[in-house]
Parts: sequence; structure tokens; C-alpha cells
Amino acid sequence: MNLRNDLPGLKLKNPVMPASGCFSFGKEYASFYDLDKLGAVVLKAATGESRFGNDTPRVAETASGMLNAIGLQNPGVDAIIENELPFLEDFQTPKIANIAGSTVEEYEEVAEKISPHVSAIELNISCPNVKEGGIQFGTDPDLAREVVKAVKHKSRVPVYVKLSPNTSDIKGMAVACEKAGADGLSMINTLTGMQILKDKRKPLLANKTGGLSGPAIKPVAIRMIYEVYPHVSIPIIGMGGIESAEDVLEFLLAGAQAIAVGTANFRNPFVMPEIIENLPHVLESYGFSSVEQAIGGAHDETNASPLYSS
Amino acid sequence: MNLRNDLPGLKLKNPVMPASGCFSFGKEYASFYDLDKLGAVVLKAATGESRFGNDTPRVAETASGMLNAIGLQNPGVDAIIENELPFLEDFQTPKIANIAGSTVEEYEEVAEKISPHVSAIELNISCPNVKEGGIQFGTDPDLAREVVKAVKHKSRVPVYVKLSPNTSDIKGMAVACEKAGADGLSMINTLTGMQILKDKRKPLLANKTGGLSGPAIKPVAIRMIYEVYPHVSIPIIGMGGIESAEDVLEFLLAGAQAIAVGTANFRNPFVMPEIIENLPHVLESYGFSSVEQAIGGAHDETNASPLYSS
Amino acid sequence: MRLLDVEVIENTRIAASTYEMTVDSRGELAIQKPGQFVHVLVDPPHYLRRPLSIASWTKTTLTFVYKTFGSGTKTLVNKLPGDRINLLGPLGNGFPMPEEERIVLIGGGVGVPPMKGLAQELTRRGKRVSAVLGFRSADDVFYEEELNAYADVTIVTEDGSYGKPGLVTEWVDAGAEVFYACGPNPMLKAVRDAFPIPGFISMEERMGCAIGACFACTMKTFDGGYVNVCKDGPVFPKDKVVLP
Amino acid sequence: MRLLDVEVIENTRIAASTYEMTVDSRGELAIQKPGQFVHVLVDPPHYLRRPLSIASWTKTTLTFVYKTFGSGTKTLVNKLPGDRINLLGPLGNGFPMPEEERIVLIGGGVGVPPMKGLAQELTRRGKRVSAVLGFRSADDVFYEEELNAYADVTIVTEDGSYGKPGLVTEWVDAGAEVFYACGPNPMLKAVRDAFPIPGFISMEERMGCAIGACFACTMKTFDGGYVNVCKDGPVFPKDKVVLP
Ligand SMILES: Cc1cc2nc3c(=O)[nH]c(=O)nc-3n(C[C@H](O)[C@H](O)[C@H](O)COP(=O)(O)OP(=O)(O)OC[C@H]3O[C@@H](n4cnc5c(N)ncnc54)[C@H](O)[C@@H]3O)c2cc1C
Ligand SMILES: Cc1cc2nc3c(=O)[nH]c(=O)nc-3n(C[C@H](O)[C@H](O)[C@H](O)COP(=O)(O)OP(=O)(O)OC[C@H]3O[C@@H](n4cnc5c(N)ncnc54)[C@H](O)[C@@H]3O)c2cc1C
Ligand SMILES: Cc1cc2nc3c(=O)[nH]c(=O)nc-3n(C[C@H](O)[C@H](O)[C@H](O)COP(=O)(O)O)c2cc1C
Ligand SMILES: Cc1cc2nc3c(=O)[nH]c(=O)nc-3n(C[C@H](O)[C@H](O)[C@H](O)COP(=O)(O)O)c2cc1C
Ligand code: FES
Ligand code: FES
Repeated sequence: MNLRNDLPGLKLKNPVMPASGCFSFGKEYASFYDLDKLGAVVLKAATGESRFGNDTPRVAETASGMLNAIGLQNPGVDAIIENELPFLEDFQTPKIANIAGSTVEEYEEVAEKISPHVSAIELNISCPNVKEGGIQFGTDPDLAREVVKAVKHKSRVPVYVKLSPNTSDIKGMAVACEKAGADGLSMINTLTGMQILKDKRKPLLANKTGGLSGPAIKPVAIRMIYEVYPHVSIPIIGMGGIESAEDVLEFLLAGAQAIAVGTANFRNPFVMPEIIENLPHVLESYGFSSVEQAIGGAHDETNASPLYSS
Repeated sequence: MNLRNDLPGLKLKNPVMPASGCFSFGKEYASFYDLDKLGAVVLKAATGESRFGNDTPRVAETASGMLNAIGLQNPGVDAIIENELPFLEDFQTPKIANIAGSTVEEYEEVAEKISPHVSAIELNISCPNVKEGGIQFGTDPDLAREVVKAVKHKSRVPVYVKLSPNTSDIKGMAVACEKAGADGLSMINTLTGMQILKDKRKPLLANKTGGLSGPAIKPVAIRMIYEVYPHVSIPIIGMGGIESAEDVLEFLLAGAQAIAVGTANFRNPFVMPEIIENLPHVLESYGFSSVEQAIGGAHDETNASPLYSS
Repeated sequence: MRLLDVEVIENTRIAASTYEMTVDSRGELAIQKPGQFVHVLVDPPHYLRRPLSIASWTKTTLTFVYKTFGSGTKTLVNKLPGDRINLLGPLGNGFPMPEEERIVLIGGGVGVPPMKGLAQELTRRGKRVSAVLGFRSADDVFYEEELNAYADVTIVTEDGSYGKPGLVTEWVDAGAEVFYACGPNPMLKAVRDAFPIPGFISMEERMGCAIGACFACTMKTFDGGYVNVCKDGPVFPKDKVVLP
Repeated sequence: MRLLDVEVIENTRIAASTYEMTVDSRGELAIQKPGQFVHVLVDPPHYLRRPLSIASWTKTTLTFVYKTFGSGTKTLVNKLPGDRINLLGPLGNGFPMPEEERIVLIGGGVGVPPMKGLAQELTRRGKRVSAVLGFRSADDVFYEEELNAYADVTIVTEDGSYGKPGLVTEWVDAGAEVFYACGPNPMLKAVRDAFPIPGFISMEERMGCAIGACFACTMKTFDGGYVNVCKDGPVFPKDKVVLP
């Protein structure tokens, strides 16, 4: 069974990678299994300076999911390059750096510094733009276009834009990012949610709101990928509630070319190697002889991409 | 324990009502309990002409939730007035008509015809505007403002606007609707989602996409109500995954003044009377002596509404 | 119609991924007719109930058969005697009793269970009953003996690995005056087209409420109207509903 | 650190909504120190695991105590001997062993369980151990006898309904040279402020991964850095972490 799949900058031996922020910089999960089993490794978000992030509580549990408000805690791009990346040099699997910022300039700085050390960049645009009164880059097509253009200009490697689902027009955002030069898309980031403590009469998370992830959001992720797929010619890395090889196939059929697993790692630290092991059997049982064959399979021939018709 | 609470046009003996579309026109649940136990009855969406709705399958199950694509099936406003409303005349509890349309004119027609027969109108703006190329009234503040103004003009009773969560700016939508004359808000409608059948290689729902409801979306509903509450002075009817009296309290604390229960009725047809029975005990156990006391309780004094400070 | 927490009396595998469960209905379920169904709660994170036909019943017990197509019904498999499950029912109209004397029952796969209760009732009324039960393969066959007690049974398997080979329609009693069919839509279509005699079909559709309130299970009728399978059905005269 | 499906040996109520569960670790959990914890899977729709301190262990068994604050731990209550649960562990650093001879253990509520394993180990090493265990009320008290076997135990209840009244800090052995504390943050703060002697505190924070990968449980340290409670802790020298 052929699980291989080539995306811009990424020769994937299989389509399974961790979702940014759920895997830190790899060390912890390396004590459970060989990271080279993974299609790629996606790093925690990097910013220009070190950030402590939000106060705790930073996570809450919800029905079939969770809320998180970590607040992009990270040691800053320089420290990441110096202290975190060396550990990953022993592994052959491609590395993807997730980058974040509060200004276009910060995104540019991080992209310029980290891109020489990784195979691709995942541009997290679900961040408030401080210069624009805090509206998220990811919810305004013009801001998105601007930051994508800028980062493309500075990056030495392909740039995947990670889209926020908190929008009424995911297709418009996707097309805007492709026009601005994105080499690929990552979908979806978390839905903004909240949980309230009835005894304390206040939001549970110190940050009040947090990002909803896990199986609860899978139907939204599938819908958005299915909606975007026919309108872009760049590949989509799909994520949102994936727990099993069956879930992976559902994402491939919707139009994802590779997938990421986030929250499920917290339930089962071995979930990714297990998915990779089961995937050939699952693909076969549904009549597929390769990952590539399944991509976009749920679309009518009419609006299917070359990938599928081929 | 005082569960009473007055909203424009609605003298509620308790804050619990069914969510539109999950209760048809009341007959079926009347065989389980006396509808007068409910704070109000909310009717299935009414349109100008009768609609058959979408082909089946119309529902799919998701983790802690479900997808539905009923397609606003209803016999049309005239038939509803003639054949469905008479049954409800025997009940004293307020009736709320949920109205939908594909054009502003259709909304106006339905509002004008049905408003004399009900205590309030719930304006479902999560419908595609055929004249505007199918973009939803509920995702464009200008279209929303237009339809709210028009319906307010035709309606003899207060108008509650039911907001779609498929937006990046729920606050903007809410404020736009209040400015346009809305007497209240209903939040939230369903998130658009999809499920794909791996064996059939196509979306499960005949309509492809459907609305995600149930506990899975509760964190999104709480967040949106909490976000909107400080910025409007009209009441909010909260909904999205409510299953228990504890959930009701969480919605009240977020800023809802009344709540609706939808999907949970399908798991337990007695869920609403059970919630109403438990609510006094739950409010008391968390130190409240009335529903009103709890409304907005999770907000800092600073941005709390008069309702809460009082 | 009642919402009941009932105790499991028996829960046993009777064919490939097919189980028969009997619960203690404490005489609180007033089942009127064979062909009615119950809406069964399964474990979280599954949210919706599962509609399952009543296969047979006594004053104090209820028996249904479930096949584990997906993950929800799988959560029923590890229920042991003494465990409790929650069900809503009886729901739906059930099979009408015929004037005719010579009846053929046609069941396919998970459409077979309601045929047991129906055969029982028809025999009680002194009708002459034959039954054709179709399955994919030998491993899937169940209820042969159970039905034999009330009807002249023919088992048909698609792959011919047990009983007669081929399709149920090929083995139906030619002299039958009325048919009762339950099974996958393609089978129901074939049956309807094959036999000019009067007939009743029991339909499957995905459900939400199962009481007629959510319009999840709505089907178009030939007269231009619609029906809700859960409340107006699941049993309809053969020419009533437009099969998808 | 292992991910294991383990069999429940015992699961019994030991105080108000407080239960003690012993599982068969098949000798596959290499527990190094008292104060480590396990991350326990609970039933759906709950999604996250529950961090629970290891109260005591043998080569082949592991015992923890859980209080049902919310709905997730409640799903553990109906696990019977023979049922399986899934746990990840052992996690965290655990309590360091002291040079000092005269030790006081201070536990509050669900901070009491790890004190059992700690007392056991300290006694094994011939230390002189006293323990002050604080609870809300008489109904909440547990592990008095268990600790008595290894330490000179004082029970304190807030409402004075059992043992000594008031706060744990009021009843600590004045001659102790080092303290080990586990309990709610307000108690930890009080202990830290009350006693100038060296001490170690075990902290609670909401967790995602529990292995240091998600940064859910991060706390600021007085030296301007940060620690992850799950991996760098849960035990810290008393002056290391800024308590919220
Ligand atoms: C009136 C009626 C009577 C039925 N009687 C029986 C019976 O006696 N024995 C039996 O094994 N099956 C019967 N079925 C089919 C049975 O309801 C489904 O096989 C079952 O719901 C599938 O659940 P799952 O957890 O196995 O699959 P999942 O894929 O986990 O189900 C997901 C969702 O889809 C729904 N669904 C999936 N397939 C069907 C289907 N074919 N019909 C209706 N809903 C479906 C489920 O109810 C659930 O809401 C009946 C269906 C209806 C409508
Ligand atoms: C290192 C460590 C050791 C612990 N040891 C014990 C012990 O031995 N016995 C015991 O009864 N409790 C212990 N706790 C607290 C225990 O983890 C929580 O009481 C439990 O997770 C609550 O789950 P629930 O389902 O009852 O509540 P829910 O409200 O359903 O929990 C919802 C979510 O919040 C988390 N959560 C809620 N309260 C806490 C808390 N106080 N600490 C951490 N997470 C929380 C849950 O893990 C879950 O993710 C420990 C906590 C930590 C961090
Ligand atoms: C604890 C946590 C931290 C996350 N941090 C980041 C991040 O730093 N950058 C980012 O782009 N996405 C981040 N995400 C979002 C995930 O990468 C992923 O898009 C989302 O969780 C949906 O996938 P899942 O349901 O499999 O978790 C985070 C998610 C979680 C749960
Ligand atoms: C089967 C079904 C039908 C619905 N029909 C309507 C409708 O006609 N009009 C409307 O405004 N909302 C409709 N909704 C949305 C609900 O009113 C409610 O806003 C949503 O389901 C969230 O609440 P819940 O999680 O409690 O179901 C429908 C929901 C479901 C599940
Ligand atoms: S299932 Fe709700 S109307 Fe039939
Ligand atoms: S819980 Fe994930 S880092 Fe501590």
C-alpha cells in the first residue's frame, strides 16, 4: 500500500503529522516512539521574542473536545533554533515550523530566521494584529493577503497558511491566501469557545475564551475542507478531531492531501503510529490502493481536482 | 424560587422553551407532557409557500452532536395558521413563530400574516438570499439590517433575531440587528458541518452540508453569548447543546435571559419538564434566589448590564 | 408510548455481528402490533438513539435484534443481564392485519426480525403463512427455526452459501394473496415490481426524534404529499411512498 | 512511563464521594517515587484524562484515591473488579528523599493520598514522621489508620466535626526539620508562609497531555522562568513556583 505523497517542500512517507502546539518540539513523544515513523513533525508556534503565554487554567474539557488558551508560549525563534531544533536533526522526517506574530514585521522576522532550518512553514494567522486593533489576520482577507505576501517574500521554503474556522467565508479566505502566494493550506485551527464555572461565576479559562478542538469540531473541519478543495489548486493539510485511520480517510475524501492529529495525542500518546499502522488496511478495505487515490474522492467528478481524476 | 422573567412580548413563567425545528408545532410532545409547563413554545420555521425540504438522509450523528439538513420543510404560513395554530390555542404559554424566507419580501409576507397569532417572532436569518446570489442574510450585516428593518415594520409583535454562529464577528451582527430594531436575539443557530460516507465516497446528507447541534457546540454558544451580552441592551435567548439545569445556569451566567432546548429532546422527550423541575434546586445550590439574579453573572461588574447590577 | 429504563434479560450473538436482546418491559410497554419499533439509547459519545424493530414480545418482555453496522450499536454488545438500557416506544404504526388467507412474508437482513412477531400474530389468526428470508451469506442467517414455528420458511443467500441461491423475489409463494416486506430499499423495490398482489412494506430511514417532531425521516408519497416514516410508518401500502 | 490497560482489583468508597481504586499493574509500571501520578482515561463524552496521585503501590498493584468533583471521575465509580481502565504513568518527579530526620507531612483533601506512599517510604528509611491531614468535615476524612501505621497522625477538620478544629498549619510538629505538603493552593500558601523550615509542595493544575508537550500546566517560577507541573513537578521546593 502506497502511503507516499509529495507536497510542496514535503516528501511525506505517510500523510500523518502532529498538529502544531500538541507536540511541543517533539522531545516528549520521542520517548514513546521513533519520530521518523511520522510523515512530518510540526513544531509549536514560534514568535519573535519569548512569550510566557496566558495564566492558568489554560485548558478545559468539553463534550468530545477541549478548550485551550495556551497563549503561544514559546522561547522565541532564536532560542528555538538554538535549543530545540538540534534535537530534531537526528530525524530524517520533514520539519514544519509553525510561526505566529502580532505584526507583519514579526511574522517576517520569524520566517526569515527559521525557514533555513525547516522543510516548510505553517503560517498561523489566527493571531490578533495589534496594529489593526487586534482583529485577527485570519478573519480579514486583506490582512491575510498582506501577511502571506510578506512571509512568502522572506521564507526560503514553501508556506502553508493555517486557516481559522471562525469565519463566514472560508472559501474566500482560502482563495485570497492562494492568490497571495500560499503553497498550501492547513485547515482547521480551533473554533473560539468558552466554558463558565457555575460556582465561581466566571469563565474557567484565565484567558476567558479558548480554542475548541477534538472530535466535536470534526464535522466543521470536513465541511470547510470539502468547501475549499474545488476552488484551490494548492494542497490542503486537514485537521480537526482526527482519532483514527477511518477519520484520516474521511479527511482525504473531503480533499485533504495530508492530515494532522492534535488533541487525540493527549488521550493516547501512541495514536499517530497506530493510525499509520492501520491506514493501509483501512484504505484497502474501502477499495483504495494508495493515499493519493482517496484525495478528494467525495467530490463529484465534475468538480474534482486532477489529483482525483488521475 | 422565582423562575419568572419578562422579555419583550413574553411573560415567561420559566426560562425554558424548545428550539425551533426540534418541536414541530407542539402536538407530538403534548402527548408526553402538558405544554403549559414550558416557558414558551417555539414553532418550526414558516415560509411563504409550503416547502418539502431536502431529500433524505437529513440527519447524521456526530461526536456529542448531530447534523441536520431538513431544509425548512413546512406547509407554508397560511396552512400553519389554519391547521397548526388552533391546536396551540388551548395552551396559555406564549407562542413564538420562527420565520424564514429566500427574499426580504417573503420574510415580510410571513411576518405580516403570522404575527397577529403569536406573542413574538423569531427571525431565522440563516437562510440564503436568492436575490443576492444565495449569501446568507445571517452572515452579512447589511442584509441582516435590511431584513430586520423590513420585518419589524410588518410585525405586530416583538421580533427576536436568530443569529448564525458561522461568522467571524458575532458582536457586529448582534449590534447591527439591535440598531435595525430587533427586540431580542436568539443565539445560536447551527454551525455548518459535513460528514462523509467512506464506503459511498460522498457526503452522508443528501444536502451535503448540515447544521451541527448538540453538546459539541455548547462552548461556541456560551462564548458568543458572553461576547455579545455587554454590547447589547436587548435580551438574549440562549441555545446550543443544553441538556440539563446546570447547562441552563451556565447560559444564564453568560448573559442569556431565557434558553431553548433542541437536540436534547431527541435523546429524552421529557428533558424540558425535567430541566424546569431541577432548575430551582440548581439555582439554589449555586446561591441564586431567582433566574434574573443569575443573568450575566459571569461578567465583571464593569461590563455587566443593568440587569445584572440590579 | 413510554420512555423506560429496562433491565437486560438476555443479549446473545445469533449470527455474524448480529445480536438478540431481550429486556424486562415490566408490562409497561403497550405494544399494539408487530412491525412497531423502539428507539434505543446507546452509550456516549453517540448522541442519537437507534431505531430497532420489535421482533417479538410477551406481557413482560420485549425482544429485538440488532446488527452492529456502526459504533453505536456496538456499545450494546457488552450489556450484560442485569444492566439497564433506556428505550422509547412502542413507536410507529406496525403491520395491518389482512383479510386475505394466504400470506407471504419477505425479509432481508435486518428486515427479518419484525417478521417473527408478524408470523406469530398471523398464525394466531389462522392464516396460511410462508416466509422468504434473504441474507448475504450463510454466516448472516438467523431466525430460521424461530420463523419455522409459524411459517413455511425459505432461506435465500446472495452467494448461495446456504439455502436457496439468489434473490428473495425468486422464491416467493406464487399463490400468495398479499405480501409483507421489510429490508433494504433495493429489495423493497424489486418486491414491489415483481408482485402485482397487494402488499405492505416497512421502511428504514435515519431518524432524530422518532415521534414525528423533527422531520428527519420524511419521504415523498406518490400522491404528492409526504409521510414521516417514524410516525406515519414504518409500514406503508406498497404504492404509497416514493422509494429513494 | 507506560500506557496500560489494567484490570480493576478493588474500587471502594472510603469517604464522602471519595473512592479508593486498586488495579493490577502486572509489574509493568516502574514507579520510582511517592508523589508521582497516573493520567487516567474516563468514559466518553469526557475527552481528557484525569491526573490522579499514586497513593501506594506494590510490584504488581497500584492504588489511587479519587474524589468525584465532576462527571468524569464519576464514570470510574461503577467500574467493578475485572473491568479494565486505561492509564498513563508513572508521571512526574515525585518527592525527593530528605537528609533530615524529623519530617512533617501536610495533606489537605485529595492532597492526602500521596502522603501514604511517602510516609511508607520515609518510615522504611527510618525517619521520624508526623502527619497533619486536613479535611472539610468528618464525612470527608480518610486514610487515618493507613497513615497511622507509618506516622504520628493528626486529623484536622475545618468545621471541627472530627479530630482537631481549624487549619492544618495550627497543628504541625514544631520540631520538624522539613515539610512535605500537598493540597489546595490556599493551604500550600499558608504552609509556606507559616514554616521557615525547608519544604516541598506538590501542586495541582489542569492538564492536557501530562507529559510536558502541551503547556497546559505551566506555572511561573520566582526566578522568572517557568515549569510544567506535569513533567517538572508536581513536586517543587517550596520557594520555586509562584502559586496562583
Ligand atoms: C424503523 C426501523 C427499524 C429498524 N429495525 C432494525 C432491526 O430490527 N435490527 C437492526 O439491526 N437494524 C434495524 N434498523 C436499522 C438500525 O436503526 C441501524 O442499523 C442502526 O441505527 C445503525 O446504528 P449503528 O450505531 O450501528 O451505526 P452508526 O453508523 O453508528 O449510526 C449512525 C447514525 O445513523 C443512523 N443509521 C445508520 N444506519 C441506519 C439505518 N439503516 N436506518 C436508520 N438509521 C440508521 C443511526 O441510527 C445513527 O443515528 C431499523 C431502522 C429503522 C428506521
Ligand atoms: C498531579 C495531580 C494529582 C492529583 N491527585 C489527585 C488524587 O490523588 N485524588 C483526587 O481525587 N484528585 C487528584 N487530583 C485532582 C484531580 O485531577 C481532579 O479532581 C479531577 O481531574 C477532576 O475530574 P472530574 O471529572 O471529577 O471533574 P470535571 O469537572 O469533570 O473535570 C473537568 C476537567 O478539569 C480537570 N480538573 C478539574 N479539577 C481539577 C483539579 N483540581 N486538578 C487538575 N485537573 C482538574 C479534569 O482533569 C478534566 O480535564 C490531582 C491533580 C493533579 C494535577
Ligand atoms: C493545546 C493546544 C495547543 C495548540 N497550539 C497551536 C499553535 O501553537 N499553533 C497553531 O497553529 N495551532 C495550535 N493548536 C491548534 C491545533 O494545531 C489544531 O489545529 C486543532 O487543535 C484541531 O485539531 P485537533 O482537533 O486534532 O486538536 C493547538 C491546539 C491545542 C489543543
Ligand atoms: C432537526 C433540527 C431542525 C432545526 N430547524 C430549525 C428551524 O427550522 N429554524 C431555526 O431557526 N433553527 C432550527 N434548528 C436549530 C435549533 O433551533 C437550535 O438553534 C440549534 O439546534 C442549537 O440548539 P441545540 O444544540 O439544543 O439543538 C434546528 C435544529 C435541529 C437539530
Ligand atoms: S425522526 Fe423525527 S420526524 Fe421522524
Ligand atoms: S499537561 Fe501538557 S504540558 Fe503539562
